[in-house]
Amino acid sequence: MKWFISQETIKAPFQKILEKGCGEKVARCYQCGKCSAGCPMAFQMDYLPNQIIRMIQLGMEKEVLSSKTIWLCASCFTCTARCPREINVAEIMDFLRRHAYRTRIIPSGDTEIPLFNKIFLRNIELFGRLYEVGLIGMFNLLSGEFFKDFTVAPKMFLKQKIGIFPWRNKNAKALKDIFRRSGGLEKAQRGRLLYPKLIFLNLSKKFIGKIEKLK
Amino acid sequence: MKYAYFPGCSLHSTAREYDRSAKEVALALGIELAEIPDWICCGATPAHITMQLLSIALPVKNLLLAKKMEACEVVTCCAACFNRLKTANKFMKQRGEEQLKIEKILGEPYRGEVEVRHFLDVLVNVFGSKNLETRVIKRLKGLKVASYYGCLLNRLKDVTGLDDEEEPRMIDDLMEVLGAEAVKWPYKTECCGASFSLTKTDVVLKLSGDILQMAYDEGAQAIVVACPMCQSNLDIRQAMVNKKYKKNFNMPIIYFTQLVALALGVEMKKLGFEKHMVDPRPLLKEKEIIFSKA
Amino acid sequence: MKIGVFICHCGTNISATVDVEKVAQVTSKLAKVHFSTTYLYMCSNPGQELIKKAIKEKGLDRIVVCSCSPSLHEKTFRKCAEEAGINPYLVEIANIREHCSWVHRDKKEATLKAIDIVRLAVAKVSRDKPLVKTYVPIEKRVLIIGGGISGIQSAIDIAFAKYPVTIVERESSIGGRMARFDKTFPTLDCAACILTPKMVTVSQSQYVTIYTCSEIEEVSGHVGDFKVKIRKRARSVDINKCTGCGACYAKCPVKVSAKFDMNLGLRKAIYVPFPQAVPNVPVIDRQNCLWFSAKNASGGTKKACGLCKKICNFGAIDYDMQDEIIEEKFGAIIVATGFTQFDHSVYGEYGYGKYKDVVTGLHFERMASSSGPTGGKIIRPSDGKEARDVVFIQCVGSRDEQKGVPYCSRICCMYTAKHALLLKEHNKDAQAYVFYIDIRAAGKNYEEFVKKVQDEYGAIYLRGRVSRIFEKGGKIIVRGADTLSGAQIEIKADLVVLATGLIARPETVKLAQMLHIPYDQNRLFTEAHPKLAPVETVTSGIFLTGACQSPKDIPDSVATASAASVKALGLLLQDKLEKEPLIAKVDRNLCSGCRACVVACPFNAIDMKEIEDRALKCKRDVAEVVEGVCTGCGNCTVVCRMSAIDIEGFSNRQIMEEIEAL
Amino acid sequence: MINPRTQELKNSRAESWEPKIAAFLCNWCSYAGADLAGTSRREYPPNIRIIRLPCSGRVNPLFVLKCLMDGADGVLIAGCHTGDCHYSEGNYYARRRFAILKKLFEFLGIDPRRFQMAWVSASEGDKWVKVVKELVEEIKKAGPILAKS
Repeated sequence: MKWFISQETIKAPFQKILEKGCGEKVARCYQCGKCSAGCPMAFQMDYLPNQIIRMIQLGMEKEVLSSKTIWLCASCFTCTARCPREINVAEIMDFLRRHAYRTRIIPSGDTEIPLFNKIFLRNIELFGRLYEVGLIGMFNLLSGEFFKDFTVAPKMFLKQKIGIFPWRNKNAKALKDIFRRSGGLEKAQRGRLLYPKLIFLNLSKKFIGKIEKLK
Repeated sequence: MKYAYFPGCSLHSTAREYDRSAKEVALALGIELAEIPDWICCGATPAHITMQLLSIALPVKNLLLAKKMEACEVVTCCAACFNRLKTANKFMKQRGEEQLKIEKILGEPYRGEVEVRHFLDVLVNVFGSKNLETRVIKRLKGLKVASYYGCLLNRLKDVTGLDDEEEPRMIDDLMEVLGAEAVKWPYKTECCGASFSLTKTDVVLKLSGDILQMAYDEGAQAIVVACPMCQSNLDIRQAMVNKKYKKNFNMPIIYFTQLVALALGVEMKKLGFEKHMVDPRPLLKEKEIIFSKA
Repeated sequence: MKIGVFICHCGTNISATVDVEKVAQVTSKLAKVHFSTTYLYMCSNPGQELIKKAIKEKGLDRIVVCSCSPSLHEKTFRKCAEEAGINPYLVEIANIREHCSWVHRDKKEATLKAIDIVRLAVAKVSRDKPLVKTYVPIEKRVLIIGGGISGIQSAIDIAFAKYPVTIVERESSIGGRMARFDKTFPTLDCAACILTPKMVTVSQSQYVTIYTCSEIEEVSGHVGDFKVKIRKRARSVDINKCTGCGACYAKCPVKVSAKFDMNLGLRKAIYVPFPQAVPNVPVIDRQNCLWFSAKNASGGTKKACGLCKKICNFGAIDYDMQDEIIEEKFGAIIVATGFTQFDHSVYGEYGYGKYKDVVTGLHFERMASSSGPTGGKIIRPSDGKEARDVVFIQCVGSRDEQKGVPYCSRICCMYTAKHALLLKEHNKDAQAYVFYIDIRAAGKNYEEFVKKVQDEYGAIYLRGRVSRIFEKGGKIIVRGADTLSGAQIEIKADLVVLATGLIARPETVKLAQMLHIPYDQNRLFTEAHPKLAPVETVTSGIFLTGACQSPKDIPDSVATASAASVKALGLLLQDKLEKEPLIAKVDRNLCSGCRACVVACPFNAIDMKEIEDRALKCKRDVAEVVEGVCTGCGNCTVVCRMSAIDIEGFSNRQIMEEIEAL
Repeated sequence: MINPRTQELKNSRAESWEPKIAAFLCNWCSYAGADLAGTSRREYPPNIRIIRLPCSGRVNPLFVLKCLMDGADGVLIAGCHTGDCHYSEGNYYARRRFAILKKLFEFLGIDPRRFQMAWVSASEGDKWVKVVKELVEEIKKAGPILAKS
């Protein structure tokens, strides 16, 4: 990667938006790497958490938002708990994901997680409480993994771990309002909860993968 | 002792046995749990990843419902719900623009009047381990368990304020009160992958596999948990871990409430052991904690 | 009254944000101000000449210098005024740099504020009174608190100039931290070999008195005349009779873990901490000694041991020895109390200090020492086996605002490199892994030393902090990161050595309050000026050396020790000591003799004196200030209901005048 | 503080009013702390006028009254932290006098926000800046004092 640094890139609004959005000052980070050292998901990441912070310091907005790392954060808060500079790294990751949704920069590789979050929230908006069958069905359909967890599901039904019918929310309207208003105040692009580009990317990737396997 | 009870989505589906056993424990100890009517999902991890205001508004909505019940304390069993409720409550105790936005979204004022507690906290700190010890009828002798706290129960400390972030002792001490042996192991607060169960199953298998391996190596016969997400990752995914990593784990993942209930002499049938993917009953029988007749 | 106002540009330090010409113009119009001018550097020689010239030519009788903080140049300008023939106490400083130009950005606002500051100073100077300096005698002896390498070096330097010096050391031997080290970086001198000659020099000098097992109890007085109470704890061994033969500790039946060896080895209940101890006289650890525990346990009915007393041919053992309080007077005090190690048990992720095989650098030093508890073997304290894979973690407690201290402890990079080298020297099969954030090797031959450790001794340096340490299967699992390769690192180690930072000793606050010297938020003593007065404190006559001021390595400690002794000697060389006349003064006519000031004075500097009142034709008591004792704090002025007592230089009229000028 | 010109003065000063605050600083801790803020170039509002004293215990309650009567909108006393006084106990005297004086002010109907005390050591340049910023904010809220006609 080559990155041209100038006053413009360093003073880009990204850092200010970040500071306002999550109250964390990334400039405080002195790159000790303790966050990366303890991260349970780091082995899957394309950039380590400390590298993400560094990239923010250098103003690399697009690169950060399209990284896999921000979506792979499990929000376990290990990094935050141990950071010697008292930076809430997990909160920064949260912010980056919210910002990615807002700016609609989609990670180049894995799209399942951004998709899942949106399906999950849509599920809550519709039913008030999590409706597992709906969630899993919808997710499998849109992510292109139609038969994922097909062996587990029947057992779950038998053991009454998941119900077939959703719970009926008596206050459906109030709930809808909460979603609508928070979405509006946060400019969360809620209308495009499940935008086609994301789904298309996912499906095509899965199919290409399958075809390559066949070869 | 009367509490508003917030079960959370998991306890009404994948973790029914947790819900049931918690209620049994409460009944046996005279702790009254009144379920919040028409509670809604707390938003879990996807909410705070997607919309910050929503991730506060959903838990606060539930706290408002609890406030209407005239309850001053809400109890939940789910570590994830606990963390979200506690975070939201702490957030609302401050005053600023963001808090006003939340009140606007909900159409009602809220200033963090209701306190949030985890059922473990109620049991250990409010009811008291000492009191509990006197009520134990069936000591869980010979049972060696690894107590697994996961991420969300104790992190961050200034949010949950429950126990130590790195070396929590609450469940360990509770197990020792019940007569079981809590093994020393380093993975008490390692992450199991939690919310990636569906999206990144491979990762969850690796992380859960590591945890199971560590518990096995340190001599545990079962893992005790206080979080339905941890339980489902370690229990439901255990067969897949065995398949993928060619292991033979047969490690029951038991909720602490189930063990407390057993020790208090609650009938085994009421505790939903049959719902576990890895059946804990053979182990409990072997240790003569339950008998086949029961 | 003709007041002159002199405004300094301080290069651009002041003039960049304060329009100095405007300040001069406005202030020249103030009442009583006769002359006002600006200059680029008022403190420079030409600047001072300018002031002198103006005083003479314009006939000024008091001046205001508008420049930096009075702590920097008040003395300069007082002297300048004196040379020009006006009383040095008719000078006031208007601080328009630290309190104005450096803290504001807006030129208009800053200029207005500067004018106000000058107005205040003009108001004050108009009420200044000419004062005469007083002189006090000097007690020509120096007290050194702490007998580590800093204290020893200071004592040697002062004794060389043939002035008497006293070392007060808490432990039973001088030597301090350095006595525990094996080798020293970067030259790998043996610490004992270079320290012992100095310890012997000190002990043999006729000018040096050493009080071991002793602590400072109370300090009063002031520069030239400090009165110090020293508590000499009962050693239970008569230092004059003991020959250091060692028969007593050879026979003592009690074994306890040795603090000097970081509890890695054992010592007896009567012991010398290390073979080269000075004085080479044992001490009885009364907590563990059988004679004392028997006496305390059952009122003397249990059979007491008493073996050491029996064996001693010189009758040096004295079980009945009591603590002793010594009172002495000193002209100057050098504080050399050193540091303590950061306690890593606050780190849950590193096992709360519970893992036996996770040790600190000082443990490593004792293990590496051939006269140490392991005879120079680097072992795992848990099972005594030799350590092969050793992980070193730097910045433990240092540079950590969450759990430790914010500063860099300065020496850990170097001592860790030294440890990595020593490890390889002691065990050819061993491998060192060093987790670091930055390598700070700024010192003569320091960087070369680190490079040598990396190149020739094969130490693997990993750039990153460690997030978690835990035990598994008899090994210590270390989870860190290497941010240079972007990889998580996991090492199965035999031994983990934490480079714990240097922090202030917990008792420093108590000592600072006794000595009236300031300390910072990290409880390190504060020097008078970070660059220009690094070994002085704001309390004159008290000097700092070594790590009690900030973390220092041995070369720096020795350098500051010599610097502090030069400062102390400079003081002792004076015949008598100049004292600022800014002290309390009583107007006998107004004093009603109520004694409120006598009670309020923190220094007992006010006595009552009977005088003959001629107006009332009777005798009455009035307050009188003891000039040598008064420090000029001004607490007496507030309690005086007659306003009879006042502080010269900060008098009620001066302050009121300032307030009116607000 | 009653004055016939109260309202008039209020109006005339309202738009561009900036509070003027008198600060009594002890020479050893707080004055040095304020110096440190300067040396480290920490910016703070220019409303404060510093009067150097040997010790916070030198502050006579009369000084404070005089400041408020002469048109200062607020008064600050800053000294060494408790226990750290260069003169052993001067700041304890100051603290006691402050407590009583503050009570008296409340009784007199003077906004207690106008009179404050802070502990700033020689190494706390940052704290000094914080103290000044907060004080200026508070006094701004309290509004102009209207004693001086």
